[in-house]
Amino acid sequence: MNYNNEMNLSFISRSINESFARAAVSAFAAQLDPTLEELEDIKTAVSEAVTNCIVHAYPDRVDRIYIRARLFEDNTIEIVIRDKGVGISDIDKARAPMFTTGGGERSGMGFTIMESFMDSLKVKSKQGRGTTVIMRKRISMRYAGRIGA
Amino acid sequence: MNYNNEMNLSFISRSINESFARAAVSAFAAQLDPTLEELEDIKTAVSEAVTNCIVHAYPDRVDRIYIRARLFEDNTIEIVIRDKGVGISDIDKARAPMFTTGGGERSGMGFTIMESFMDSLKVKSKQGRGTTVIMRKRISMRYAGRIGA
Amino acid sequence: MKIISTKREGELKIAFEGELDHHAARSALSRISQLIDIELPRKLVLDLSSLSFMDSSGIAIIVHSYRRMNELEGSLVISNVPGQAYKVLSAAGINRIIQVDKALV
Amino acid sequence: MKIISTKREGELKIAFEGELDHHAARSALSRISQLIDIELPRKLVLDLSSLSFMDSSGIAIIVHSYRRMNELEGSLVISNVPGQAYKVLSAAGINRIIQVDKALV
Ligand SMILES: Nc1ncnc2c1ncn2[C@@H]1O[C@H](COP(=O)(O)OP(=O)(O)O)[C@@H](O)[C@H]1O
Ligand SMILES: Nc1ncnc2c1ncn2[C@@H]1O[C@H](COP(=O)(O)OP(=O)(O)O)[C@@H](O)[C@H]1O
Repeated sequence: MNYNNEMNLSFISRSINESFARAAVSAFAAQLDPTLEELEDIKTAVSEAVTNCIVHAYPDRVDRIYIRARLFEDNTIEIVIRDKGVGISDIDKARAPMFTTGGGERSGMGFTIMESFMDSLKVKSKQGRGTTVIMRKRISMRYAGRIGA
Repeated sequence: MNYNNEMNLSFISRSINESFARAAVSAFAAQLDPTLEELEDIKTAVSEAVTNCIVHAYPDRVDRIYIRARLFEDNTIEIVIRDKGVGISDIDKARAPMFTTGGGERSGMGFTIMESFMDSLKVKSKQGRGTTVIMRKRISMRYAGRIGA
Repeated sequence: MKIISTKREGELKIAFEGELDHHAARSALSRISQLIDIELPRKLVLDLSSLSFMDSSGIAIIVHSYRRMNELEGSLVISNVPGQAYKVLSAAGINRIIQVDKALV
Repeated sequence: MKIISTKREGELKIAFEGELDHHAARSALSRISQLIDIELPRKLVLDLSSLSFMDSSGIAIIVHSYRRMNELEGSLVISNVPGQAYKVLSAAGINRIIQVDKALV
């Protein structure tokens, strides 16, 4: 399907950027005229994925996190969040609720929340090469033809 | 000087992205704890530079606009806005108040506003290759050591 | 951005709501031109009180309205201008040519 | 994020204000642990009414508080939970283990 709009964002893996990443993606998603709840869902999912890059992908160093967001003709937003970190050896295990390698400071519910707040979640990873999370959410149509510029 | 934080953003040159660009840079600048007025100054300058890319750099096509923002140790934000568009043949003339090649829909005050809302403005351009605008603003220190993460 | 117009005894008031940038300016400009052409007011008031943001695209609209009101030998007032928009108009020197009334904070 | 604590007759109330994400969580966790250790409350109330955002980092904090209160044979209540945070807690099934009171809208 064709997309109407695209943005690419990258920033360094410092935790202070978690709120910046949420705000930036949310300002872009606003073009689809989402409800407040839809916007909060997107913010929450982005926060989980970005936190994972900071905590798990780059445990001992500061490196770059990449976000691409696209708005599609059917009012869907696709958000791709990518790192070049340690990677995930067993993705199914990682996606299971409560599984965490993060100790007491993490709940192991990040992927579960991304899944339940977005319509779809895809995770690709290669050990030592990095992880890519692809999320999509269709925004309810409240008026017709709002994206047109 | 060392910078504490950096983000890179790119998006396509559709006018609907003007407000997104303002919001994204402003969410990043918020890390320096600016006053509301300082934040509005930054938004205004970003809006002028991004509009110039959309209107002047890519008059007949949609192409990419690049923004890099950095936060420096002395509480300065540097914003670089770059296009690969038509370029500017005479930069001094272009920077003069009221000069515009945009007709009745533009005021010719874009560069003037960037200059007066930011502490410094540098413009580099090569005809047929594109334009780079570099702006800096020092944010007043209200408390000490707020950027530390 | 939203535009609300009201007419009373030769005075046309056009109020803006939201963000007036280049994206919003094109439709705003044609709407204002149309309103002036229909109403032919003696006095035009642009009410900026509900503008949360304005950049130089707003200046182009104001200058256009000024020229049009001069042709009609009428007057133009920019009223209730919020801080950010006022700073934009001042940086451009508009307040030296056109009556600009700052919003009371 | 801001943390405000009040103690009254064996009940310790800790209120959060702002955004509770991983960035805010580390200092919040050590602050809460400290407060519990000092006050040794019979009942701990985490008041989320002024949270504008919370992600799974908040769950880790709540689970930690729950374990600590179990050790002290006390109780834990999560109160005034705004919509977004409530959805996070529900997705994680926390409301099936710990008493979570939604904010009245
Ligand atoms: N970007 C990533 N890079 C490396 N490992 C990851 C990444 N994202 C998730 N993981 C792994 O998957 C596990 C589960 O992630 P998640 O469900 O988000 O919960 P949590 O972040 O609380 O551990 C993590 O503990 C980690 O081992
Ligand atoms: N990114 C750019 N690419 C090409 N030309 C530009 C660019 N930015 C500015 N210019 C030129 O400089 C002129 C003055 O710009 P500016 O002061 O921002 O006013 P305005 O945008 O209202 O014309 C423009 O009319 C245009 O000719």
